[in-house]
Amino acid sequence: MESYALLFAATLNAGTVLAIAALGLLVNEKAGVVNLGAEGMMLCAALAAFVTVVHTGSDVLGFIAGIGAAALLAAIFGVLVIWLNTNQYATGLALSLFGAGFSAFAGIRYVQEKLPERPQFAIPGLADIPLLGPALFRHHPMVYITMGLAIALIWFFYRSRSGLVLRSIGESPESAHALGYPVRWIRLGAVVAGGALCGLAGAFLIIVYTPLWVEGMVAGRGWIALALTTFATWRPARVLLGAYLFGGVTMLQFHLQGAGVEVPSQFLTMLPYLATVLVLALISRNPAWIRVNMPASLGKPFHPGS
Amino acid sequence: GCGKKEEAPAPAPVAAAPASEPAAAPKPAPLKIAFAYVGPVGDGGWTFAHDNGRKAVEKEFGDKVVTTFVENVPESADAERVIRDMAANGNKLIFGTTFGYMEPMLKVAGEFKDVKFEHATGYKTADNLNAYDSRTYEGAYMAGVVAGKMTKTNTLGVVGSVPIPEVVRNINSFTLGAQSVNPKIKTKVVWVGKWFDPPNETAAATSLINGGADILMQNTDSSAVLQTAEKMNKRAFGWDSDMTSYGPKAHLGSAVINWAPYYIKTTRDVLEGKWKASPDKIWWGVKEGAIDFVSVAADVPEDAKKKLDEVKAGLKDGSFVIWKGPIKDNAGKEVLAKDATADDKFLGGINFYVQGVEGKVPGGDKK
Amino acid sequence: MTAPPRLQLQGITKRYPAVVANDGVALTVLPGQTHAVLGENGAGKSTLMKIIYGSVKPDAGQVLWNGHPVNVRNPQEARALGISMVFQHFSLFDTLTVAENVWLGLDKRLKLAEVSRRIEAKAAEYGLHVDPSRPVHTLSVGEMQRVEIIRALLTDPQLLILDEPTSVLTPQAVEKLFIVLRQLAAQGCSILYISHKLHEIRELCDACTVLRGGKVTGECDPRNESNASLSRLMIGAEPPQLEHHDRQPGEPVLQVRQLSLERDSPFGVDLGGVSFEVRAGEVVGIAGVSGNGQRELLYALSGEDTRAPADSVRVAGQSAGRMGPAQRRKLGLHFVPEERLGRGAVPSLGLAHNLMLTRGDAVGRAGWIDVKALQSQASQIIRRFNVKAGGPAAAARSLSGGNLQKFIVGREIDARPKLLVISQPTWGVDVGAAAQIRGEILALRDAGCAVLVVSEELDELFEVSDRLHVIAKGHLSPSLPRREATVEKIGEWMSGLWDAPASVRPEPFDAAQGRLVEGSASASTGSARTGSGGHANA
Amino acid sequence: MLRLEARPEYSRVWSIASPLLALVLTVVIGVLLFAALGKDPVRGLQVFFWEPVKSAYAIGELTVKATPLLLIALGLAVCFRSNVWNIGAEGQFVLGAILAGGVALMADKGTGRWIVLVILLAGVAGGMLWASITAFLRDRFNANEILVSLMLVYVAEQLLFWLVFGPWKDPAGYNFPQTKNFDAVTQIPRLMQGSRVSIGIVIALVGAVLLWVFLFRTRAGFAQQVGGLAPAAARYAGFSSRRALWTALLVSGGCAGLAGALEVAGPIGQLTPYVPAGYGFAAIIVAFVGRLHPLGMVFSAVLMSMFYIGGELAQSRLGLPKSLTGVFQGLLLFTLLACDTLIAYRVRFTRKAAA
Ligand SMILES: Nc1ncnc2c1ncn2[C@@H]1O[C@H](COP(=O)(O)OP(=O)(O)OP(=O)(O)O)[C@@H](O)[C@H]1O
Ligand SMILES: Nc1ncnc2c1ncn2[C@@H]1O[C@H](COP(=O)(O)OP(=O)(O)OP(=O)(O)O)[C@@H](O)[C@H]1O
Ligand SMILES: [Mg+2]
Ligand SMILES: [Mg+2]
Repeated sequence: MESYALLFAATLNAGTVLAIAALGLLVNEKAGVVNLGAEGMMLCAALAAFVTVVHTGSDVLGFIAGIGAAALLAAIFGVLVIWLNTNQYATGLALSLFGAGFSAFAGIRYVQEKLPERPQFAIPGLADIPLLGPALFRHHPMVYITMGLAIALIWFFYRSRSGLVLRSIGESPESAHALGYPVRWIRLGAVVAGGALCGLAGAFLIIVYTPLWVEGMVAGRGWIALALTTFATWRPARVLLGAYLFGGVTMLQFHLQGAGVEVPSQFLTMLPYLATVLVLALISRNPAWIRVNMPASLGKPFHPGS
Repeated sequence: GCGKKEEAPAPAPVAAAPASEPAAAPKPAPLKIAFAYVGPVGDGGWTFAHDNGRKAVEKEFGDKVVTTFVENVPESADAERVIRDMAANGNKLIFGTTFGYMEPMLKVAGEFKDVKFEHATGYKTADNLNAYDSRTYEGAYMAGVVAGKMTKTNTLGVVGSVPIPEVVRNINSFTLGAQSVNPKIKTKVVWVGKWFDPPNETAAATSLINGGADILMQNTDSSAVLQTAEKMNKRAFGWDSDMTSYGPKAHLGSAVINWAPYYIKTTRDVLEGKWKASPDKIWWGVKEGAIDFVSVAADVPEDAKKKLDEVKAGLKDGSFVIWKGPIKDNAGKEVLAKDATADDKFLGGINFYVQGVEGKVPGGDKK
Repeated sequence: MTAPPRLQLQGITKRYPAVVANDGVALTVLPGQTHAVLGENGAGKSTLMKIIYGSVKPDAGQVLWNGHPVNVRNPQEARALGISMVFQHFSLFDTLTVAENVWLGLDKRLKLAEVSRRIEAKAAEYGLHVDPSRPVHTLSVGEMQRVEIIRALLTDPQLLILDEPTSVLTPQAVEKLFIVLRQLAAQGCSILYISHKLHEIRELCDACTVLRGGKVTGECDPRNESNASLSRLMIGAEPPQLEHHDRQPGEPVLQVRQLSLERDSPFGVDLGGVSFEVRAGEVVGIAGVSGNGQRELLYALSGEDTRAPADSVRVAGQSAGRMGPAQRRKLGLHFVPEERLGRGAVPSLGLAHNLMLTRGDAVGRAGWIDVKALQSQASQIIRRFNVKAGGPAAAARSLSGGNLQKFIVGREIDARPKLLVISQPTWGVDVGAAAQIRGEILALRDAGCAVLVVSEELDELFEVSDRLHVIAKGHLSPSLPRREATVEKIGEWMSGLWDAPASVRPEPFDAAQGRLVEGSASASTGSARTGSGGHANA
Repeated sequence: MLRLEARPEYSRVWSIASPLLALVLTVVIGVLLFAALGKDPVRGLQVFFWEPVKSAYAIGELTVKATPLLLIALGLAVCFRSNVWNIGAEGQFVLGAILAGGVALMADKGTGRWIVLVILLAGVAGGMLWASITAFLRDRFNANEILVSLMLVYVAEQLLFWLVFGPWKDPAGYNFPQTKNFDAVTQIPRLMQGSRVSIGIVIALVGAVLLWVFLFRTRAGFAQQVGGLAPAAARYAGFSSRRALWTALLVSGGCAGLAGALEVAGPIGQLTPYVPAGYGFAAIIVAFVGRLHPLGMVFSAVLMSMFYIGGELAQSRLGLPKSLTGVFQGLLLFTLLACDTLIAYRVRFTRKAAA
């Protein structure tokens, strides 16, 4: 029983990285921009966060550095796709290649570095409840902040006027432009915000989850976060749920191995990826469903006649 | 952070040494030695340990040698080019430090008869190609002794990288070591499929702890498992190098490899013209000073420390043998009869779990 | 006159790389005036309006607002001054509700609920009923336009700009719109009105400025002009009169029987039992407000939708329901879609390559392309149909809408079809080019081809068709000879009222307010927005 | 102020000049980087641009590296031109290698040279098989091909691992994760003695020519691309989008699979866990830098190989880290995309617009 509570806790932890990044990508996709560079941004952010914590000892500064690094990359991406109208897919790929290469290059010196002692977290009182305590109340604050973020985004997208403007731009940038909204600047803002959240995810990964820098340490999580927005049909609550689900599948495969299940480990390792493909296929099946939820201008360039 | 790259041991300018000295006495040109590494020198594990060996060679022989290395050489078709380039550039002694370079080195060795090739962890050899390795399982056994004494749940966990015989052997030896002091030991194993994948190593370690393991060992190239144990208030070991500082509270001791003795001996042999081909793998352990177990935690009880010292001494003088029958695999089949000792061939092909280890080796022997 | 003019433009100039869109334009609009701006395609009308509304910045010139010089930097500022605009292409958001759409056009910090209340109040004031909570994609085109107008009115404008507002409306809806506009003008609101429909301008406006090539070429009071004289002002000539020879139709070439199709997109319309036929040597027109099933019908005819039973569409005597476009083309069916750029032509490819979409003449055995033959074929079409283009290699997107339309129509006519299906032949095309295209359609008919024209412009249908059908909510009316068709009758039919009074469709009349409700079937805004050919940059 | 102004027509000059400008910019940034790292920039450039071509052997190695890149990129160009975003060529490469390896393992002393042909065909089949999963899911379930193809890369790798750790493990190999060495008869014929260059490069170059003909001289090629340029126009013309989807994925899968076969039966000579070496991803850059044109891709494949080999040499000659390669490759793609803007737009310097 205890072990399931812990599995659940581990799931929350593993899912949080994905959730933060996917919620970020959701913000820029709602504005109509696909950023395939998530993986690269997360890598650079993780490195920046790591370096900062190593030198300053402050986790907070580390988070800020991670956010800043990814936001900067996202801004470059944004300028390219929004003002120079470069292909969003190709530019995103370039970003992910560059981010992987650059972080590996710049991070060499830090491969054997370690972070100062990691603090433990527990919500006083609640953490000691049997089963529920270890499952729910002994997490890094960021785990709870992420849940709050999802709720905040629901409010933002569906209750606030700024969120409405953002969605309208993803729906029809031409119309929004005609109404006088600075479409390109808002898109840039969304892209940078999305990048910042990817950066936060990268920083969380290295500050909380695996306090170690090695090249390529994000290991495909950026791509999975991208998949999550699609299979959550661009709904924040579903993104959160999907992230935990995916985190759960990842943890489950180790759990099964540890429990001595006699399936070749390679097949268990495939599991999360196969699960993604499967869910993706099932979700995408209904084009009407996708159409109603998907930002209509997703991935398409917008060039206002000036 | 790019400006600080100087620290990476840049090879001395190749031409500088001989040319700058106006040949007063006819001094022999330095021996050029090249290392091909599979990972980055800063991995803090496998490649880091090899690079320490390289530095020891430089220190020992000074300007009589020039060493260079290429890191991150993929174990693919690229390895052949890199190694050939090394040979073509006048290196007379070339170390390849991962199993995957075996075939490429074999090919290149055939083309450069005057160059000596040294290949770590493989099994194929040639007239100018030796295979060498370290008995890492001796370190694993010693870690097991400590683990067996320290565990409260009698459940140990191992995060495995890639299920090759070496790693399986280490898992078994770790378990045997633990069982030598605590017969109730069970070992759980989780594979991450890579040598170097800290986030997944973390996940694997977490799931082992969640599954009840209170002491972890890893046969991967990073310190992620130790750090996870530290975070979750469990105990673990360092591997390949002394990892005390990665998890001061969790750390129980480190099973370390020291390649320096072998690298220095080989270099000396080449310098003195005494290098010989060896048809069998050259396999160094505690006895030769290649393997050690260090930085034992203060709270490890005295009897365990004593036992550790006995094992070490026994391995040194050959009076103690780890793989000695009777040993059964975890299906109950006797693999080593009573009092039989395993030879290197047996050890090189281990592909089963001993009794006490749960599960089945991925791609293991069919029953 | 004591009050200063509401709006005065002086020397407005706007240059684009290829053209001077506005060249020293002067324009004066008085309070309460309904002022028309007239001109052929590309004359610079929309550009001028966008300059007034602040969404395009002029290179030179001055704007005086109620006598004071102003610098309108963006639409928000324009709305703050009291200028509102309804665009040529709707600026609505399909998946958002009416209230949200309106909210986006208001600058004040209102709550959404308050916006809904105000929408209902405004709607009642002008008789423009819409439900604020409905998503826009479920509205008919007429309703969408109401949303646009309400959005504009909620800013309490002193100047309302309408760019081609009627091209998508039924005649009755146009009448309703005019009532609203007159009411506004009576309250002192100035209106700038753009349309290619001359009779509308004469009916509604009390002043008119004519643009040609970006310059003002004339001003007049349209109430004192005729269609012909306005046309002369605009293009320097009267459009040639179409000659209609009577001709006995031949064998049926297209037979559609009980064609029923479910919508394939959530914003589409179901087709219900559509039956009609087109004979050799006749032009059949299909009228209707966009979004009533035209799109679905045309897809089923062109072969882009092959879900229909094979027998429900017969071309030249063969069951073609399951055939793709290429197979149908082999039977002699050629099709001109309403979207020129992106469907009728690939924007980034040259005209010559665009030939290969529907023509295989330059394709040799084994699919080998004869580049030379392709070029010369394109040159021929360009010459024959008077297309203004840089040559056969000019990219399709570099042509103006009208010229591209001529090229595409030319491409299909040049193939000597047995059956030509043509959708919105002159949508947004100016008077001269429109006359040429209509002339070609009649010539084709006279040569014995069967022609089906789907259009929203009744004038056009009356001009070219021998018989007419009306499509509403996915159902097709009986056929009506042109001589018996009147605007009133067709307009009524457009609401689905062609059956006996005890119709199965009870809702068309909203008794409470005594006005028409357009076909409630959801209209595809997609087609409404890209409908006019889609601008190069859309 | 800088302002972009749309050109009425795409600039032909810039479509050729833009890649060159991008290369120059990358080199300039490279020089700055070398200088910042305290390395002699001239030496740095030499290592990247001269050493890889200074001898026949070096050119041979460059060719060995460029062959799979070019082959995969050719296939990807068909995809990208059709607006099908296959970024899982790596997985298709692996499957090609697996099937080819499976055939090669069956060869023994008595086998004839014909086995090479079967190996290559098996590679093509493997790549197609893997790509067809993506095609099927996209076709039937509308599943996003970017994500599906990418996820399948990880699955393909695990499949390979399972085979070499399990059923296909060399029985005499001390349980190491690799198959036995393929019999000599399976070796892809080499072009000349003393170099590793095989007929693979000939196949790739012929492929480039065929691709050019297909894209620019056949109606099928035209139809294939219209779907990418204007999907509605393709539908209108009656060019089947499903056919274009399948063609694109099968062609690119086949090319990647062929590259996998050439690689395992060529320079590697056995199946190991290290067969996936990232060619599938690098080829994406090759395709874009070569702007999806067969000739352009020949150049960019060579350029990309220079970066790879230069990266290795920079380590042994200059003590620079290998990840420099990734930095340069990413930079090149970035600058190229930015420079491509000049094809469609003109840059104007304007004073702040008069009020
Ligand atoms: N945003 C733009 N950028 C560049 N060129 C443009 C743009 N908009 C229009 N053009 C050019 O303007 C010319 C004529 O376009 P114009 O707007 O007159 O066509 P149109 O008849 O209004 O078309 P439609 O009514 O179908 O929208 C074409 O050469 C077109 O390429
Ligand atoms: N953004 C733009 N970039 C380049 N040229 C443009 C742009 N917008 C308009 N033009 C050009 O300016 C000219 C005037 O266009 P405008 O849209 O004002 O014409 P219009 O009179 O509204 O035509 P229509 O009757 O077709 O609506 C056209 O020739 C068009 O090519
Ligand atoms: Mg206009
Ligand atoms: Mg127009």
